[in-house]
Amino acid sequence: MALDKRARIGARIAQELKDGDYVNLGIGLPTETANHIPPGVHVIFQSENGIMGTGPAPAEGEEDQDMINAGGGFITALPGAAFFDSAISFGIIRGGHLDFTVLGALQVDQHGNLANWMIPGKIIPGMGGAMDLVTGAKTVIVAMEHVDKKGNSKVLKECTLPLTAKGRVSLIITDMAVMEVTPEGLLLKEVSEEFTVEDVVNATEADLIIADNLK
Amino acid sequence: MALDKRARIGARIAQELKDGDYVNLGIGLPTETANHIPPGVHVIFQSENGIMGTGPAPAEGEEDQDMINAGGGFITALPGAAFFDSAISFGIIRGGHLDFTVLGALQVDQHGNLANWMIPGKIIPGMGGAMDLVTGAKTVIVAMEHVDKKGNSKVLKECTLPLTAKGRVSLIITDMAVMEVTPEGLLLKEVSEEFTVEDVVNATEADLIIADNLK
Amino acid sequence: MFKQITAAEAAAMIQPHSRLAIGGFLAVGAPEGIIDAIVAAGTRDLHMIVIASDWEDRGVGKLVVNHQLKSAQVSHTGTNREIQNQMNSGEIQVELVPQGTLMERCRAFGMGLGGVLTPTGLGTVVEEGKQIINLDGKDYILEPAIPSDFALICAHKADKSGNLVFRKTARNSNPIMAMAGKITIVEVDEIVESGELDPEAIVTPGVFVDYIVVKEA
Amino acid sequence: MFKQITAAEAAAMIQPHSRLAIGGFLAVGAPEGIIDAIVAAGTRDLHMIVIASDWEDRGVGKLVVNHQLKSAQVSHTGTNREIQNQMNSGEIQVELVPQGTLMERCRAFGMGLGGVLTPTGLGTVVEEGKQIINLDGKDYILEPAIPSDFALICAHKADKSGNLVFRKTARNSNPIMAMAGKITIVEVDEIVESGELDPEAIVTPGVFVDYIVVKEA
Repeated sequence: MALDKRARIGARIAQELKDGDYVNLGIGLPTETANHIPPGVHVIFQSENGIMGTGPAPAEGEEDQDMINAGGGFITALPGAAFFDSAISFGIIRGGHLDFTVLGALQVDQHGNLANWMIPGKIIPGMGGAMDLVTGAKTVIVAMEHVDKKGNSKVLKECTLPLTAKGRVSLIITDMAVMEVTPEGLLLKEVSEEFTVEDVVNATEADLIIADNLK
Repeated sequence: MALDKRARIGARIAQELKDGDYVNLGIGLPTETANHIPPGVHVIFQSENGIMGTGPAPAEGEEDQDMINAGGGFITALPGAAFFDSAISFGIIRGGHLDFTVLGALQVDQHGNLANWMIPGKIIPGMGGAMDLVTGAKTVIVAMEHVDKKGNSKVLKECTLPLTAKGRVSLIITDMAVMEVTPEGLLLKEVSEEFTVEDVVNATEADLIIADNLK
Repeated sequence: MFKQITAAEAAAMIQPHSRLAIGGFLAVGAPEGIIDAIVAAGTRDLHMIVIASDWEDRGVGKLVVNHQLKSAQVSHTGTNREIQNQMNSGEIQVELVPQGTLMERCRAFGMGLGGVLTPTGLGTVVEEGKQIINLDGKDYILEPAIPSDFALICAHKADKSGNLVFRKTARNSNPIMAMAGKITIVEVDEIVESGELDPEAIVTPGVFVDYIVVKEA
Repeated sequence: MFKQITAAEAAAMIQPHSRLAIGGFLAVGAPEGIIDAIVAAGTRDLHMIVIASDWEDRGVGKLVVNHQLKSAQVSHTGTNREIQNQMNSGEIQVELVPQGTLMERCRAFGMGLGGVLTPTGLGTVVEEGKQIINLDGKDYILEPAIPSDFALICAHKADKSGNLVFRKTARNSNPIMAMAGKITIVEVDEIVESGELDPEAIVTPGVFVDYIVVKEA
């Protein structure tokens, strides 16, 4: 994905976060969020291997071999950070103490189902912490490209890949649109500048309800 | 119970403990054990509220209000002591990481059943940590007077009071005798100096197997 | 992130029928200031989840003496004659829970688990009315998570990120109860700057903490 | 109380079909010295319980590459192509376990619990073949404790009482796995005198530790 697209998605996710929120960002695109937190908003980031209060990546040569995030990247700790074991870390997640998790997706559907951990017969990397994150976080945001490399919609009526969790996604933020999972169905709330509503509808296999106050 | 009787029971229990053992002593008579650990034997005592490595009671005026054992008495900590929360403390207990627990009893029976936490209609103080201790410790020793205040045997064929745990007692040490719970029944192994085997048998409702090498 | 409030403000959040998971053991590590404020507020029909019912004049025993409890889940009541009287008269409904089981049931709620399987209590009155699960030939009691509306705990110090450290055996159930409430209120001796507590020595991370009351001198 | 041994002595205790609960995450906090010794010993048909299968040349990945594993319970294999190959060829049987569930199942074994009830995995392949328990209208998967013969973990320092402290995110699963083995073997940077570690900052009490290997410089 082009850098500006990634940045735009990250910036849009960041708008959802409030001062004091506890947030876990998945590997890849979701990490872009951290670069766009508005001034004055203090958000605390968890890495599920066992830290609350991660800081930016260390300068080259400053890496500490014992300081990594859940993606294996080197991190730093901010003042007020705490280390804990992975059971407590997942207790934070599963117990609903985390305000947001932002995760990538292979597929997401209009019922809030998410598939992001395996493609049968191709690659089975394992679910890692994703199932717990999607099951437990107060709000689950999916960040992804709207269509796959072949141009097929990743926003579906029903996921066809093995699920990560059922009915837990609240918000889907893609390069094309922002969609909210509601009891009535998938609500198209925002369309990116370079696309029309029609573009989004055509690129989306799921049924979309167009919001009255569409932006 | 007379002081010398208490001391004798405590000293006999202490003989069971090996260097490096982790031990939890119940309230009352079992605490006598700590006064009789042989020289050269280093035993580590737990208090289940959340410390491993308790030391002797503090001198008067040296009490720390935040340093108590499970009986509410003031304690000290030895070098190498560790504090932990009560969930970990009971994980140590339930998970079989404790070598010995020594507990008092209202009744114990020849199947290794123990009743030590309530008398229906009279007093219901609650089981506290006793059920976990008896269920989880590798070896459960009961320390008590052989008969109750009315002279009735506390060593029974079957406990009549509500149980603390089923079939978990290994060794019963009283002012009169030492008895081991074996698959064949209750084995009388030692008789105190001032009593005869007949005295013990008469004072015991349970069936006793007299050990070949009775002391 | 937590908000700093007074003990009276903490007590004012608590309503009749609130379920309170309270830290401390035999009044050591009990949030005495918050308990006193609840006594002062006089809120009744409360449910209490705590290891022991403490003494008549210390710890949660004061809530008992002031007749503010309708029910309780505790493992030990032996140090408080008043709760024994109220149990006998039927004023308070008490579920006696083995101490280790109580810790796991509270922890389970805080950690989003439905419950745990434990051997503790098998063959005793504790198993009555409960589901017994056999796994690989071994029986376990299914012990469900204990939900609570408020966790009321006591810590030694907090930092401005809400991280907590405890002091000696006053730690006891406090880190567990800290996770076990929908809303967690902590009474501390003092609040220090973020970064002043060793991040390796923090026992309860601030994410579990909603409100902090600084103990009055 | 623990006994100090060498990595080779640790490896020699491990037999074919031993079940190993191994600490570390993506090779950070992995007991590399003990792993190397197991590679050198060449013991096969092992069962591995670990968060992630690490890299081909770091952490538990080395056991995979050396074809020493018959089966594994892991949450993530994506960083190790060799385990993917062995999964596809049927050489290794892998149960994929959600990371939080894996931690609770290992902890349960160490704490004498038969298992836990978790919502994680409901409606996914994880629930297949498992008992679903409904409590108060909510479904949970019954996840049994995972037994292990040996816990192999890595800590920063031990004291002579076996108490352990960890370093930063190298803590990860180590304190959990420390409780999860019938026999726990710890690799540490150094052993200090009892009393040198702050008793409030000890993460794993020595009661869980059976053997200690001091990391070779």
